[in-house]
Amino acid sequence: MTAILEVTKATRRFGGLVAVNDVSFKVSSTGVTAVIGPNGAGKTTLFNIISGSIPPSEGAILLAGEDVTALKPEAKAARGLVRTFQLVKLFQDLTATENVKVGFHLKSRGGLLAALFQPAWAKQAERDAEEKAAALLDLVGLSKVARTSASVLPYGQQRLLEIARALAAEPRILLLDEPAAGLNAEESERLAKTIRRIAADGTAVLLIEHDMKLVMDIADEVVVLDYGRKIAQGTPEAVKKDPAVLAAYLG
Amino acid sequence: MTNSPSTTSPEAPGLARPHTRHFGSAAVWALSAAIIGYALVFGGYMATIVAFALIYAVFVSGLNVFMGLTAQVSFGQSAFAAIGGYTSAVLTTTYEWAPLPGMVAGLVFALVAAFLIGFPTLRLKGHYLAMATLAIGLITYEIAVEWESVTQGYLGISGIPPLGIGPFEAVSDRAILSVLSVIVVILAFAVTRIRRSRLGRAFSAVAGSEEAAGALGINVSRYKLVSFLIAAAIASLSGSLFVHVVGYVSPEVFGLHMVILAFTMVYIGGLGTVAGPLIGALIISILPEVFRGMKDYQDLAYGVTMILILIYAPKGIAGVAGALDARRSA
Amino acid sequence: QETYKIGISAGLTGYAATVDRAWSDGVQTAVDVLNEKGGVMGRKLEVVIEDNRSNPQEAVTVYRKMVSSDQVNLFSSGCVSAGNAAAAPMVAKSEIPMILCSILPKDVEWAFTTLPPAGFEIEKRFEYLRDKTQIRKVGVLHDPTPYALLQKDVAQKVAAKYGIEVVSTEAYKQEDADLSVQLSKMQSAGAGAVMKIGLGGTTLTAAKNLKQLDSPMLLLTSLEDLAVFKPVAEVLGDKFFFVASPSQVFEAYPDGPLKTAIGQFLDPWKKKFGDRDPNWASRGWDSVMLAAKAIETGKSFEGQAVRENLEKITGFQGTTGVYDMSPTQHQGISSNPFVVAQIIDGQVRIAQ
Amino acid sequence: MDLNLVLQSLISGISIGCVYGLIGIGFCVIYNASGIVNFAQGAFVMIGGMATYVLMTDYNLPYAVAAICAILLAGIVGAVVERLVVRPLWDRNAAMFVMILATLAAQIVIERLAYILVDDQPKTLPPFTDIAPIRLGGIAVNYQSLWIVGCSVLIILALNSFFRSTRTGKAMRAVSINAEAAALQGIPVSRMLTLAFVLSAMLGAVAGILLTPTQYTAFNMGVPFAISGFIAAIIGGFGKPLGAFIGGIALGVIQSMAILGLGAGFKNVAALSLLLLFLFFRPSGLLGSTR
Amino acid sequence: MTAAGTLEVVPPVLDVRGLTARYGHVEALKGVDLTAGRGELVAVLGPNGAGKSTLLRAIMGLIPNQGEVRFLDKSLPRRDPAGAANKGVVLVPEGRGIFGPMTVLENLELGAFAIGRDKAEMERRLNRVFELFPRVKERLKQVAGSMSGGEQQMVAVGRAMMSDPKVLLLDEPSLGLAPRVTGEILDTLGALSASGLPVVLVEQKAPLALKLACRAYLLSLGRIVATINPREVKSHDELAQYYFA
Ligand SMILES: Nc1ncnc2c1ncn2[C@@H]1O[C@H](COP(=O)(O)OP(=O)(O)OP(=O)(O)O)[C@@H](O)[C@H]1O
Ligand SMILES: Nc1ncnc2c1ncn2[C@@H]1O[C@H](COP(=O)(O)OP(=O)(O)OP(=O)(O)O)[C@@H](O)[C@H]1O
Ligand SMILES: [Mg+2]
Ligand SMILES: [Mg+2]
Repeated sequence: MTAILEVTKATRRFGGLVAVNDVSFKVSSTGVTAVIGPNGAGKTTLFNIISGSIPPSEGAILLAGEDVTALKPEAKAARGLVRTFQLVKLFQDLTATENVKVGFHLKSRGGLLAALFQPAWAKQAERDAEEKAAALLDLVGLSKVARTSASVLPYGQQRLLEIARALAAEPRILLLDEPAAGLNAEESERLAKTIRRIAADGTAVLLIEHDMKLVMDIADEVVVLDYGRKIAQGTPEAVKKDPAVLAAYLG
Repeated sequence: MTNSPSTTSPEAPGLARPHTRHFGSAAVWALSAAIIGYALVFGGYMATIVAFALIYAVFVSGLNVFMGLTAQVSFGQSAFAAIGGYTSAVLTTTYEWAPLPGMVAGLVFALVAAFLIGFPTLRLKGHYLAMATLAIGLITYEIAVEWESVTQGYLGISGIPPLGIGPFEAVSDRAILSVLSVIVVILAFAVTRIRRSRLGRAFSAVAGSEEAAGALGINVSRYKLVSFLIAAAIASLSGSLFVHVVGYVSPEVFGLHMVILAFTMVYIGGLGTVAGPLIGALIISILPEVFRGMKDYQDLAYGVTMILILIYAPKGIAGVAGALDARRSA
Repeated sequence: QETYKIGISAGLTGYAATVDRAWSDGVQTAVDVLNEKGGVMGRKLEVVIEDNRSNPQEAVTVYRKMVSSDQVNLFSSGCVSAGNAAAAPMVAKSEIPMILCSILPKDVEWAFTTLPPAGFEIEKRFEYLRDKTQIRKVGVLHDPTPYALLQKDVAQKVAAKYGIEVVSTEAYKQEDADLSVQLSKMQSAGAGAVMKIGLGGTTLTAAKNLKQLDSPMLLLTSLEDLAVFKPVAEVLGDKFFFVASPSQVFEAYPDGPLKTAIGQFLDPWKKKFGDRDPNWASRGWDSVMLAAKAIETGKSFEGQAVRENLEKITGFQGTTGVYDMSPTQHQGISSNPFVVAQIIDGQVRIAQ
Repeated sequence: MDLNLVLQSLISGISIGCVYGLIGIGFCVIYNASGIVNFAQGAFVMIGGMATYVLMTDYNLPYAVAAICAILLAGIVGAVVERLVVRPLWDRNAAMFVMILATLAAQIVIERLAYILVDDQPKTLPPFTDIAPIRLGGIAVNYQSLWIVGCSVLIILALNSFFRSTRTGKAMRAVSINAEAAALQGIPVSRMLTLAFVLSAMLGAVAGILLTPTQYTAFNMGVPFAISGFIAAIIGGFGKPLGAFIGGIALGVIQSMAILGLGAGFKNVAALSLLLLFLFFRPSGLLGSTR
Repeated sequence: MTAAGTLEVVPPVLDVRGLTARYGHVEALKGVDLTAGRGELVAVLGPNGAGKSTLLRAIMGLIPNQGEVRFLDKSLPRRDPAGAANKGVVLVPEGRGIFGPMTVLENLELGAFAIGRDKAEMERRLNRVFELFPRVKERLKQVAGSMSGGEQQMVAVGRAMMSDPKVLLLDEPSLGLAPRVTGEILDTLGALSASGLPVVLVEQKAPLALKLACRAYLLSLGRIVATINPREVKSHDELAQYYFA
């Protein structure tokens, strides 16, 4: 397996609390990797470290072999690592389509002059963005609300929109923090399909999820955290039977 | 700002629906045009008021880019207006430059200053950003007062030549109003284009959530700076326009008064809308004249009216018009 | 017949409010008196007042309003120097004479001022210190207004003539809440008296601060409304002196043409405003009388004619002194009418 | 430089700084209860001094009684501002800056009313303790400053324990953080808002009464004080009463040292530049949390 | 509870009649009827955007609405969330509504705002929450906003329990909770309702909710499209039928 992302000995302390404790693992450049664990196990903190929102106390993050530990989120995004948030962070005043178009930022060009004089290439890029945004919204099933302002979308659709927006950045690895939270069974099944398709299209996916059905369905590899430590890693089947995991999480 | 109750408000003024009819917005533009037209035809002191209003509209357009599109606060834009205004004034009087190169020089100074100031300042958020920019505005004011050898302090600089290129000079009311109107329209056009561009979306992203913007690869501090520079450049332009139109400059022109007035205009007009700065500037400039006859009660009436407008049109006049359009199309 | 309109751009609000309100009331009083006598050359006068908020931009607006909407014939404007300067070119273009209470705008031959030269208030105070006290070192405390800056420069220049040394020059701003550091500095430089130049409540702050510092320094302030001085006197008692214009110490002033001129003004003024301070108002009165004189000499209401005849006025006895104008001299007062006064037991006295 | 002069200036700086701090605290109270920055705060300061003066001179009330009445009056005005200006906007979910602008407009209205009802002449009050200042070697310490410092310390202690440990205080903080969630806990949001305005208006009035004897009051003195108070509150880390107080003293001392070292012209430039530098290094104020 | 197959009638504590709410010009709730009586746990199910959250918000009076909400046979005022809360109608909102900058303990104390200064009662209620969520007890001094997502959800539910509600409304309380904790919370809710407290539960995890509920309302496009007796629902597919009917 070639690793797109490698986390080595990541540790993060908050005061006396060690939220992430000496965690190491690799994420394959294809397929879906899931991080699971009880509440407060350190999953989101781990995501924050990987994406650059907070620096680790110790340890390193390698992205495609390059040490990116100290880089800011935007720099990591530019290298192909894009995330979503546990509590959705949409651009409330923009429509669904416009939210997705923001996602194309890295893949397009143009500053003040392009905005003011709108040369042909800029207009063309704008049309392309429009088309691609429509396609992405279609992928996550939000075509109907394309022109609705994000702030009035119900919670579940907001989550989907956030995924579509992240995809627009054409990431090499996509980090999803509890994408199925707030979705009902139907919807999360549809989400599972979408994620599989994303993975099949060649984007590595790293996701946090409490919905075990979803995890079992789509994950190729599962990392289990508890009290900040990695207590298990393996295929879903293996992890499901791991006594430590059963004790700590699945109960 | 953090705990703003508005973060839960659903409607985005005007932004959300590109494919709707714009009766409300058209009405706003028509009203503005009517006011300017009246001043053009009848002249008189209405021309002076509308001229000032248009200069303010220029200033507020800049503020609107920074505050409306990018959702940052600056109480210090008067600093850049002052830099533009004083550069124009000093270069055209003491050094006898022509107005246009003076203006360009002012613009360059303002941009350099905005760059140096913006770099450290824009890291701040919320009230701290408001405070820091307020400090910048006040410091600039104090410098204008104290640096007498250049600015002549409160005495001010007079005898500044009118706007002009070569033999053409904007001296008459009509010429001045026409030049200013053209500038305001160009700016409105530019803001429309920016808003619908990649740049404008980056601004909106910064406005919506800096964290999410960063996660999508948008360099938040860079775009804040770009927005700040655009606003500073426009502010500087408005400062230069002021001194050439009036022929005089003194520190009070660029005091806290200017900032408060501009804030009022941008909110009464409609934050983040294209027509907002113009209609806001016109209304806030004309309002005191409506109450002029009330003498001692003028300010009282003005204050009360402002409170009423804010209460009944909290998203500003252009904002309300935009919302009406949205409702009609639904 | 149409009235002759006198426009006033006054800072009815803002920092110049006290002065400009009094000035406007003085103008109005003069106009009322003249109208009672049938006006000037049979033509009634009318006053148009607009508030410029002590702000130059606002001043331009109201000047413009009075020029184009009210079609004012002459301006008799208050003490907001910046506002007058900003509007002067436009007013001159409309060929309307201006008689002001502020520093003259640069290069404007249409403007005249009732303001005495900056040195007068300074010289009186130096004179007093030299003649009546042992104090030979003073501190100068001034605000940043143009007229205060002029006075400060004069003080530094002429002090030696009076055998006095300015040991410390400090600035303040109108909205300052505390002047005690400036005052401490002066005291520690050895000053025996503070010469304060500038208007407004800060005089009261300075007095309070002196008392809080338990300072032995005298306070000598520039010309100002008596209403401000009364509480100051309550704080500092006989350590407080001020420059007074003749109208403020009318009773104590020696008889002569000046006293007569003031009397003509004070009668109607007192009838209307009682004990209110007459100082700035008397200058407003002068401005109207100067205009009337110019009109009558030239027998013309034309702007150009009035302007030319204003330039010809000499030996005109006003309430603040004698005005001698000329084409090169638009600041007419040439002899120093001021006295140094005190308030003892609530009564204004010429200082002994 | 003369050591006495430095000490004397330091004392001046501290006592005027306490006043800034006290006004800054007023900002904090409303902010802590609603997230609003109330720019009418200066008007309450003016009302404090002005109403005391009017009640003393025109109605011959004793000093203390007049002062208490003035504080109550300010409280009433605070409630009126909240009801008529802030509440309608609050109910309409207006943006923060719209409310700030509305409080500015309220400031204009109150200022003009004071002008119409009283006049524009500066007025002053006698010191609380009208005896010669204490002399410590070459420097003088006046009693009014002691009053100011003493009252400020008391108010801060009281406020801190109010917001930390009382039920109402905590409820107010909750309202400012998330008004909707606060309502869901049964906290009467609108009463908390009114209370906050009344409280901070009264604090403003106290500041006005304490400071007027050291200088003067006039209908338009509110705005400069409000600005200084706002700066103090920011230095302190917005919403922290103790921080605002320390911030006020810092501002006062910096200003007086600037006058001493650089001259009065640079007083504000120095103070504001230092403020900027400070913000660059501590972007959320003295007592604010650094993240 | 009696035999399956009949929708048992218990005198309602909360009785919602013809509740209608709109956002601007969009009608999000169109005349909804719902009741919850002593000892009943009723579930509200429905796809995204059905109006579930809107329903709970309208009951509390957080948004403008028409219709009637009767509580213990009296009408609740239509725009007074704090009043409703003080009467004992308590909502755990979507998105939790934690007071982020305040400590966990302060958050809990504010939940019991109505009891005033009664220290002993406060202790008692705190202990009950600690039993439910031991994790919360460990973190009393932590700033609530820095807690993990699931921990915050625990604080939110705990805070609601602090007020000793007479009717408890929950908007997706299991959101973001680990499966074990979800199970625990839902068990707790079951126990609470069994002890007499009426509970209205909005939940996406329909099977879990149906296990506990005595009645389930199916909401779609702002209307109740079906009222289900959980014991009659045999399979997941059957439920899906209701969903997309
Ligand atoms: N800024 C912070 N200060 C103090 N403690 C923190 C901070 N951020 C997180 N923690 C603590 O670190 C631990 C790990 O939190 P994290 O958000 O990573 O959990 P999680 O695994 O994502 O849990 P969940 O599934 O509930 O979202 C938690 O106990 C949390 O309270
Ligand atoms: N503030 C708002 N302004 C306008 N429309 C809104 C607003 N909030 C919700 N809506 C609309 O009302 C409808 C119902 O939304 P609601 O949030 O009640 O759904 P829900 O059933 O709770 O969905 P979810 O399961 O995703 O939470 C949706 O169509 C939504 O778009
Ligand atoms: Mg998490
Ligand atoms: Mg919902």
